[in-house]
Order: sequence, then C-alpha cells, then structure tokens
Amino acid sequence: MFPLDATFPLNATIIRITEESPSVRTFFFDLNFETTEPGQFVMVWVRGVDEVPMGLSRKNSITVQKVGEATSKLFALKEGDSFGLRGPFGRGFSLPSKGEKILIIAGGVGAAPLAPYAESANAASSEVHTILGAKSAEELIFEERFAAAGKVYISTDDGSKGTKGFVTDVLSGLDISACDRITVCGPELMMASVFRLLEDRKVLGKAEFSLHRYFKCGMGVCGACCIDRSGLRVCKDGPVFSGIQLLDSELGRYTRDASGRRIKI
Amino acid sequence: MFPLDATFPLNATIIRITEESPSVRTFFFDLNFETTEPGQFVMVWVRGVDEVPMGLSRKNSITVQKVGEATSKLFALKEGDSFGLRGPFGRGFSLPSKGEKILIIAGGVGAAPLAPYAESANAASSEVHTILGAKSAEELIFEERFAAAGKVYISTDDGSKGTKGFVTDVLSGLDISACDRITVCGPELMMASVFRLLEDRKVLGKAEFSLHRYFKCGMGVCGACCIDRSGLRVCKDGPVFSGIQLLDSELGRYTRDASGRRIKI
Amino acid sequence: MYTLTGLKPKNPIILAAGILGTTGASLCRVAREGGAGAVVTKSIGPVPKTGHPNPSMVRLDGGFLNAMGLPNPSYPDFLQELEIAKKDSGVPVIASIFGGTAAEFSEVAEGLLPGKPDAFELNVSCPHAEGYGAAVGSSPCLVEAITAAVKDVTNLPVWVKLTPNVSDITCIGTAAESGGADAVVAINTLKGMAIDIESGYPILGNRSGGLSGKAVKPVAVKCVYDLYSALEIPVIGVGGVTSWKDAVEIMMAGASAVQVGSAVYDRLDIFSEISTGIEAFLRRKSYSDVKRLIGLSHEMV
Amino acid sequence: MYTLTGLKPKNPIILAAGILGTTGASLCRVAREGGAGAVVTKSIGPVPKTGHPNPSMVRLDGGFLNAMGLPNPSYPDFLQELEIAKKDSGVPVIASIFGGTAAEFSEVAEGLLPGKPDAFELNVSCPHAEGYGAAVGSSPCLVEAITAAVKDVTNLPVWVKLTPNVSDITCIGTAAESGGADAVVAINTLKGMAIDIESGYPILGNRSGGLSGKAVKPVAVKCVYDLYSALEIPVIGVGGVTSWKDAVEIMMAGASAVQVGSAVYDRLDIFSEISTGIEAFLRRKSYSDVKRLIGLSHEMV
Ligand SMILES: Cc1cc2nc3c(=O)[nH]c(=O)nc-3n(C[C@H](O)[C@H](O)[C@H](O)COP(=O)(O)OP(=O)(O)OC[C@H]3O[C@@H](n4cnc5c(N)ncnc54)[C@H](O)[C@@H]3O)c2cc1C
Ligand SMILES: Cc1cc2nc3c(=O)[nH]c(=O)nc-3n(C[C@H](O)[C@H](O)[C@H](O)COP(=O)(O)OP(=O)(O)OC[C@H]3O[C@@H](n4cnc5c(N)ncnc54)[C@H](O)[C@@H]3O)c2cc1C
Ligand SMILES: Cc1cc2nc3c(=O)[nH]c(=O)nc-3n(C[C@H](O)[C@H](O)[C@H](O)COP(=O)(O)O)c2cc1C
Ligand SMILES: Cc1cc2nc3c(=O)[nH]c(=O)nc-3n(C[C@H](O)[C@H](O)[C@H](O)COP(=O)(O)O)c2cc1C
Ligand code: FES
Ligand code: FES
Repeated sequence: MFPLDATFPLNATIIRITEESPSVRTFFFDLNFETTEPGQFVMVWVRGVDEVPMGLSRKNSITVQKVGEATSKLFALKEGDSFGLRGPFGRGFSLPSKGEKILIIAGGVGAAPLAPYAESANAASSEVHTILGAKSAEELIFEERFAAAGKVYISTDDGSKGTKGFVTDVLSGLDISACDRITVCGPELMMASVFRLLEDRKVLGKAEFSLHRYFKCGMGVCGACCIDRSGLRVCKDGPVFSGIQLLDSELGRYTRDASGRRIKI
Repeated sequence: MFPLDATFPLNATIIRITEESPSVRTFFFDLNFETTEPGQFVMVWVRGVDEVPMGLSRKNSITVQKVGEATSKLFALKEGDSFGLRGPFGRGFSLPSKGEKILIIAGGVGAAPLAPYAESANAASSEVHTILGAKSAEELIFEERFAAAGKVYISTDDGSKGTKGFVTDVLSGLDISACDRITVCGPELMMASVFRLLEDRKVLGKAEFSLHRYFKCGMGVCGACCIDRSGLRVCKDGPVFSGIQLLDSELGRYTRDASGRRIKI
Repeated sequence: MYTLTGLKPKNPIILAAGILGTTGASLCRVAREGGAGAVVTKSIGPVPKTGHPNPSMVRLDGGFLNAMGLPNPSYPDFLQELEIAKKDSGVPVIASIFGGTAAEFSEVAEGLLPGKPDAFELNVSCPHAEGYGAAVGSSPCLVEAITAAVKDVTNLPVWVKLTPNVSDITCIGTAAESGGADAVVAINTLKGMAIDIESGYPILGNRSGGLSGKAVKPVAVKCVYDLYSALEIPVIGVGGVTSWKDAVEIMMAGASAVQVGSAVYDRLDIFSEISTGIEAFLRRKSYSDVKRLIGLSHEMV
Repeated sequence: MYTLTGLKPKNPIILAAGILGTTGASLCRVAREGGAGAVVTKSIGPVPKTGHPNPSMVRLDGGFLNAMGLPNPSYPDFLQELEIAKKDSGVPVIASIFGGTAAEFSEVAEGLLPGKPDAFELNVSCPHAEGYGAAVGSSPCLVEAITAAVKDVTNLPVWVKLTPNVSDITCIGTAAESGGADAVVAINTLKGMAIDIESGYPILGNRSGGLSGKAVKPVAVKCVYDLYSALEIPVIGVGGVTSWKDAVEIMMAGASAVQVGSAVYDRLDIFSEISTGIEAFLRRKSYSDVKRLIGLSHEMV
C-alpha cells in the first residue's frame, strides 16, 4: 500500500488502543504497511513534541512503552486522534524458510517487532521457540501471540512467572545447536549477555540482534546512529544486524546521546 | 529512443550535410527521434548564438534555410561538429489512415516537415498528392521524396518549373472535394491564401496548417507564441492547427516579434 | 465572499506574472479554459525589450530554469492587450510592471491606467535582468520608494513581488509595506544556472537565470511563513505549486492567495483542478471557509 | 597529481559536512567503502549540543529538508573520533567547526589541533541555528574576522563554507578570501520549510530548516560560477550532486573539488561511482586531466 520509503509523514488515525501491560500500549491505526519485514521500524511523529522510532508490532499497529516525553504524549492520545507516520525503514530480520527451527529471544517491549516475526515464521512452517522475558508477569508482552506460533519459555526477574532470572538463564539450558536461526530484541544489557553466550557457543553466525540507538534523520544520512567500530548505521544498515556484524562492536559497552557523546551502558 | 519531452538539450553530432538548394541544407545527426509525428519540431541550439525551432525532415535530420544569425552559424558547421537538440515538441499533423486521399501543400522550406508526412502517408497506404511551390526550380525542396510517395504538382513564382505562379494557382484547378485531408506548410502569406481558398470551398474542416511564430520557451509556458483570438500556443497547442482553429485568427494579418509587439504581415 | 486587497478573484488560484501573459487573448484563455481566479500580465516596462537570446527556458529534474530577460512590447503597445483581457477574461486582471527607477515604475503604471487594470504588481524581483528586478528589489530603500511612487499615481491596489535572493526577505517586505503596498507576492525565481557538460556552455542564452517549479516550493513556503509573521498586509504565495496540496501548504504558511506559474507546463486547467481540490479538502476537514487555511501553521505549536 | 589547498585527496569527491560525520568509524567507512577522496566531519562547536527535536530531516519531491541544529559532542569529546578518522580512513580529514564568535571559532580549532586534522572548514552557513552559521555568515565583516582568527591559531588550510541565503555570495566569498581563507565551499542549504497539511504543523521540529539535494543544484552551480569569477582561491562545490554528470557540471562552473551530502541516501559508494564516472568522461573527451574541467564554462562564450 505504501512505497518502502515514505519519507514524508503520512497521517495515521488511531482506531483502537489496547493495554498490554501497565506501561505498554498498542496503538492500531488506519494505515496498513503491507510490505514491511518484521524488525523494520517507522518514525512516529507526535506533533509539536518529537518524532521517535518504533517497530511495527503488526502491519497496522505499534506497541509502545511509556518512557519519556513523546511516549507520554502518545499515551495521552485517544481513539480518533492522529499522529504522523513514515517508513517502514531499515533492515528487518531475515525471514525463515519452511522447516527451519527458530529461536526468538524477546525482552520487555523488544517483543513488539518479534511477535509479527513469530507469526510469519509460523506461517512459513518453521518451528518457533520463544524465550520471553520481562521484569514481572504483568510486564510480559504478547505471550499469547508467541504461544500461538510455537513453544514459549518465560523468564521474569522477580520470578512471578516462568523461570526466575533472565532470558539467558533459560537460554543456557536449551540446545542452541539445534536452532537454524536466533533472533533477539530487548534491552541492550540483555542483548549483550545473549551475545556473549552465543559467541561462547560459536553460534553468532545464525543470530540477529535488533539494536537501539538515538535516531535523528532515520534515513541513513546524518550519522547520528552509527556504531563502532564498523561505522554501520543502525537506522539504515540495521536496526537488525547479524551477530558477525556486531563482533568487536560497542554493543553493551556504550551508546551515544543526541549530541553524539558516548554514554556508558 | 528519447522521451517525448527531452526538454534539456542533447548533444547532436552532424554526420552528413546535403545541399537541397542554394539556401537550404539538410543536417543529418547521430540521434534518432523514433517517436516523432511529422510536423512536430525540435529546438536547435547553436551554442553561443541562439536556439531556434526547426521541423524534423527525418527522424535524424533537419532541413534549414539560411535566413539570419543562427541559421548562418549552422551553415558554417561541418560534419563532426555538433549542436544542442531538444524535443520533439508540439502537435504534428494528424496521421492519415489507409485508403485516404491526402493533399499536401508545401511552399519553400515548408516542405521539410511535410516530406516525412508524405512518406508516412504513403506507408499507411494513403493516396498522396503534393503541390510543391517555390520561387524557382532550384529552390524546390524534396521533390523526389514527394514524387516517391505519390503525385506531385509543381509551381514556381518565375515559371522555371511547373505552373508559373503560386501553389494556389495549382490548388484552384484541383478537385479538392475528393480529398480527405489537406496539410499545409509554407510562408505565411501563402498559407493565408490557401486558407481563404479552402474557406471559400468550405473544406477548412479537413485542412491542417503548420504555423510559424517567434518561440522563446518552446514548451508552452511563457506565452510568446500565442495567437489571436484563441490564445492558443503555437509551440504547444500547435504548431499544427486545424483550419477550424484558425478561423477568425491573426493568420496572414500579423505576427509578433520577440518583444511581443504586433508586426503586420 | 473571498476578497483580496479589495479584488474579487473567482477563486484564490491566480496566474503568475510572465506566464502566458504576453497577449490579451492568452490571458483570457487561462481564465476561461484554465479556470484561474485572476490573472497577472507579463511584466511590462517603459520601452520595448526583446529579452535575452534563446535558450531562454529549460526543464530540469524537479524544476525549470529561465532567463527571458523581461521581453515586453512596452506599455503603449500593451494597452490593447490589457483591454482585451479586461473585456473578455471575466476575472480581475493585474498588470505586472517594472522599471529601473521609481519614476519609470510610475510612468508605466500611469501609462497602463487607461487599460483599467484591477491592480498593479511591481516586479522588483526578476533575478536576471541587469538594472531591473532583483537589482532594485534587494534594497529596502528602493523598494519603499518605488512602491510609494506607484501609490502616488494610482488608487488601485498595489502588490509588490519579492525576490528570495536576499538574506532576509522580511526586510524587503516591510519596506514595501511602509511604502504603502496592499499586498506582497513571494517568491520570484531563485538565482540558478545549468551547464551543458558535452560542450561546457551554460545552457541559457543569458548564461544564468531563475529557478522555478517544484524545486523552489520549500523556499517559497518559508518566505511566505516569515512574511506572514512580519507584515500586516496579505501575502500572496507563489513558487512550485503544482497541486492542491501545495496550494493548501502555502496558504497554511500564510498565503491569502496562490499564484501558479511553471505548472501550466503540465496542463492549462491546473487552476480549476487546484481550486476544486481545495474545495474538497475544506469539505473533508469541515472548514467553513478557505480563510481558515490562511496562516494555520502559525497556530500549531 | 591532484592537490587541493595543499591536501592530496584520493579523488576530487569529498564527503560534505554533517553527513555520516559524527563518529570516526563512520568517516572511515565513507572513505573506505564509499570511496570518498577526503572526508569532512560533522560541524563541531565549543559545547555539547543535542540539536533540534525531531523530525529533523524529511525527504521531499526532489530534495531533502533538515534542521539538525548542529548536534555535536563539543571538541573535547570529538577529539577521539577525529583521531580514529585520521588513523584509519586513509584520506585527508577536514574538521568542520562552528562558533558564535571569532573567539569561539579559534577555541574550537585550537582544541581540535591535537587530533591532527588536515584542514579546517568553517561553518558560517548553517541556516537553522540561532546565533550560529548563516547568522554570522551573511555579514562580510564577521566572516573576514572569523577566518582571520582561525588562520591566526593554525597553519593548516582553512576552508570557509558559505551560505547561499544572501543577496550576493561573492561579497561573502571575498571577505573570506581577505581573511586569509585557502578555499571557499559553496553551498550550504537553502532556507526552506514544509508543512503537514493534515495537521497544519510545520514538519520539522525546528519548524523550518535547510533544503539540500537535487533541488538546489542549479543554485549551487550559479554560486560556484560567480565565486570562481570573483575569487583567486579555489572554490569547492557542493549542493545537489547525485551523479558524475552533476559533479562535472559543478566543476565546469568552477569547482576544484566536489562535496556530496544528501546523495548518500541512495548509496554509500556514490563517491567512487562519481569519481569513476568522471574518469570515463575525461577519457571519452580526451581531456588530459580533471583540471581541464575546472571553470571550463567560463571559456565558452
Ligand atoms: C529501531 C527502534 C525500534 C524501536 N521500537 C520500539 C517499540 O516498538 N516500542 C517501544 O516502546 N520503543 C521502541 N523503541 C524505543 C523508542 O524509540 C524510545 O522509547 C522512544 O524514543 C522514547 O521517546 P520519549 O520521548 O518518550 O523518551 P525521551 O525522554 O525523549 O528519551 C528516553 C530514551 O528514549 C530513547 N529515545 C528518545 N528519542 C529517541 C530517538 N529519536 N531515537 C531513538 N531513541 C530515542 C533514548 O534512549 C532516550 O534515552 C525503538 C527504538 C529503535 C531505535
Ligand atoms: C514550428 C517551426 C518549425 C520550423 N521549421 C523550420 C524548418 O524546418 N526549416 C527552416 O529552415 N526553418 C524552420 N522554421 C523557421 C526557423 O525557426 C527560422 O528560420 C530561424 O529561427 C531563423 O533564425 P536565424 O537566427 O537564422 O534568423 P534571425 O535573424 O534571428 O531571424 C530571422 C527570422 O527568423 C525567425 N526566428 C528567429 N528566431 C526565432 C525563434 N526563436 N522562433 C521562431 N522564429 C524565429 C523570425 O521570423 C525572424 O524574423 C521553423 C519555425 C517554426 C516556428
Ligand atoms: C518563463 C517565466 C517567465 C517569468 N516572467 C516573469 C515576469 O515577467 N515577471 C515576474 O514578476 N515574474 C516572472 N516569472 C516568475 C513567476 O511569476 C513565478 O514567480 C516563479 O516562476 C515561481 O513560480 P512557479 O514555480 O509557479 O513557476 C517568470 C517565470 C517563468 C518560469
Ligand atoms: C542532515 C544534514 C546535516 C548537515 N549538517 C551540516 C553541518 O553540520 N555543517 C555544514 O557545514 N553543513 C551541513 N549540512 C550541509 C551539507 O554539508 C551540504 O552543504 C548541503 O546538504 C548541500 O549538499 P547536498 O545537496 O549534497 O546535500 C548538512 C546537510 C544535511 C542534509
Ligand atoms: S539517524 Fe541519521 S543516519 Fe541514522
Ligand atoms: S514559446 Fe513559450 S509558450 Fe510558446
């Protein structure tokens, strides 16, 4: 329905809002991004406030965690209100083929772009396993969507559901060598632990990680989102990178703020 | 080979020059305007001098009468030299259908756009008759091309070949009512006499005339070439107009110079 | 009822100066067939000018470059065209005029008064005519003096057309307002140039010229936005408008009316197409009136 | 051997300031993978700046509009990035700097000297940063003073990047030359704006910004042409270059080298693509050397 590079904001009217957790809501809108790959992102323009990147949780929804100014303003919107939307941008997760065994590792709102991935993997007749992590049971996002697509392992920091601990605690108990593909999205420290574990197991080659860096242009021109040492742009060459691309990278060590200064993670 | 609105000059290298008459030469160039209709024109940019409109006498040639600065500079060019070329622009003559009887009336260098017309009419199995006029025998242009396409009647002002007099002297002797289409190009006074004659015979509806007005933009924007009283643009709505479009027009009465002042004809 | 400096255009979409405006018949055609709400003539000066040698206009990726050089038959010869336009166009006819001095501007304005134009538009903004246009239009003093001089010889509305080729267009707009202008028109073309790389020759006969069309729209929107903030008088927007969306955008920036120039290249009835598009937009948005659009973006903060 | 103000770029196609120039690693990538002959950093100032709120860049029909607002980590933090670029890019690295006063400019230049940049580019031309950029760059006096101040603290070549948002860019170019500039760079972006008609909001977080990309090429060609006529020092051309043809055109207008900015949107290896294209053109035309192109259009009369 839309060109892959709708770089000028379209008007998206909210048609439904659902509460996924105390701090996470899904906003359904009246546009359909038919040609998106899971993992690609859109820029969400909260007019008069800011424009921020969000993964698509469906062809016509974003799933947002309230963290600061723009997301709070989004939370103040109601059905019938609208925001600007452009995209989808960037490189998503590689799609699985029939019969492949897929391991999805989602932490917190990182489940947003991975739920549609689980669904298309399932539709492509892959075998889908998901490790879904969150702080607590009520913060788990899209558990049913992952469950409908395959097997789900839960971990919560407080043990209110599933394994008490981190996704890595579940991961270390699984037979990773049997997986054809591993896709990861979540808080950077979680992804860094997963990265180290997969590196130790020598399976980085089949893993993909969706990164989060500060975006300005969102279209690969300004350079705000480049990572060390490769210089790859998270907004255009990513946000999804293979494990190999992230070897010897800043992942888990530092990020940059809007001015470009390095910020320890 | 070229978009119909190559509005930015292409480089045309002269591959051959032929002398059609003491004051008329044909310049063959290394571009091929495959999709042109006879009667459309190109803008010929004699670099450093001027850019002037010329009909295409073939897909890859213009046939030029030396009259002033730009055309004299063109005459100074040799094979291997080049000029700028853009087009084709405007509306050409309506193409005839199979079996139609066509009367072509060409005066002087007005034969340039009509020779390819005669050839495509012939190729479309129309019956082609041409009245070809000039000041004298040596000024007749493309007689062979018209002859190859059908029957040719000649008139010369000095009687050095064919009927002594004007094309109208030949025309008045022909059975115009038998013609399906009449196409006219030549000096304005000649076209005005033909126009009056066809108007009297009430056959303007099947006649088309190619007009000459001063062009600046050549693309229908500036308004330099508009004719009274219709306001039609010779460069875009023409240069070929139907007889009906020219009823109650300035044809044969006045033209305009580059400043827009009316100049009596 | 939509009015503009006392005029009553049929709709807010107006033919820009120098476009299909050399003859009365052409102006009538743009109004009748094209659907323009009002028409502005070619810029007319004190003496006949043939303009620059060709090529005088080329189309580029996303825009047009022209250097006509203000060809015009001079005001005595243009009177008859103006009369035709007034008689048959059915819309307000604005006479665009230019000169090298304030005295020349008022000479031309007075000379055209018998043709009964509905308003004057002062071209102090053409970027490619030695000693005319932007050559005077980048000086606030000259612009004020010229505007005042024309206001002195006529009670008709006077619009002043501004050049974007200055550091701060609002200074020039303010000068026009101080001189008594009834409206400003922004923008004329941007200084530009193109070179034929095969030969090394600049393409235009005048070597350089003015850029118009889609390419300049963001510049026009910005100029209109700034002028709307700075001035009391209406701003008429022009530059790169090729669709109703562009027209709405430039009105939201602050334009009370919109002129369309280069886009006649695509189709003559662009004027009615745009004004129909705006009507439909107003209906969809339930805006009572086109006036609701004017300057709307200034309220959105 | 191709040299430019004493530098030896690998080829005449240079990364423009503010494009993929925030980190050393990114600059290295543009040089190595992209094939840039030299790279210019993001403009660096005296204190960290986060820049304007998003949206900070949008793509339009034929161009881009941006208002980054000079985000930068300040010179102390940027030193480590400059060192990485110098160590690994394999090409000359030009540090773009900005400040609000001559003193700030020299403070930043001195502060970056330990990173061993090959030259400085003074950004006196960003159109959307209060008190910086074009705010100083439209005054010949300030431009001369700033240039002289930076020349005072370094022997490195100093390039001065000019804004086209002035009545006469050659006045500013002349001021830079008088201040001791080794080259001028033209052009920075044109002031522009876009409005979202669905909501009435200006699209950029900063409301307005700077236009770049194809749309501005004719303006850049004209500025370079005029500067080439007016100045003795080399002119570096930038603005809307997206192909080798554009690069040749701007060189024929007078550019000794060409910077490419927005076109990295299409592909990163645009630099090697353009420089290969120019080589092929030189061969086809039997021009001995790229220098033959520089200012060629001035000879064609
Ligand atoms: C590719 C990508 C996909 C994302 N997908 C989702 C998603 O599906 N759901 C979700 O809830 N969040 C997602 N995020 C994170 C989301 O962009 C931030 O939570 C949001 O920007 C916060 O904005 P704010 O104004 O509310 O917070 P602020 O108070 O402005 O900032 C809080 C933090 O949000 C981040 N942030 C702010 N502005 C930006 C920006 N322009 N670019 C990147 N990060 C920014 C920074 O880390 C900042 O420290 C994604 C981020 C990226 C890069
Ligand atoms: C649609 C069209 C098709 C034409 N086809 C041919 C053709 O096939 N062969 C041919 O020899 N001639 C053709 N002409 C006429 C040709 O354009 C002129 O002879 C030529 O422009 C003369 O240029 P010059 O510089 O040599 O003469 P100048 O000394 O400049 O002028 C002599 C006369 O040429 C005409 N002229 C000059 N410049 C222009 C211009 N920009 N636009 C229109 N007329 C101009 C004017 O009538 C002028 O009075 C055509 C004209 C038109 C409008
Ligand atoms: C061929 C051409 C001729 C023009 N002549 C004039 C003129 O005589 N007087 C004037 O004020 N503006 C003149 N202009 C400028 C237009 O009126 C208008 O300001 C400019 O083209 C921007 O609008 P556009 O993008 O819609 O064309 C001319 C523009 C073009 C393209
Ligand atoms: C996103 C973006 C950021 C820019 N940042 C700077 C900057 O920091 N300093 C500067 O001098 N110019 C900056 N510019 C201007 C460019 O260097 C260049 O002059 C302009 O974009 C025109 O070139 P282009 O059409 O090739 O992009 C920036 C341009 C863009 C698009
Ligand atoms: S945010 Fe600008 S390059 Fe990624
Ligand atoms: S020559 Fe410009 S409209 Fe015909």
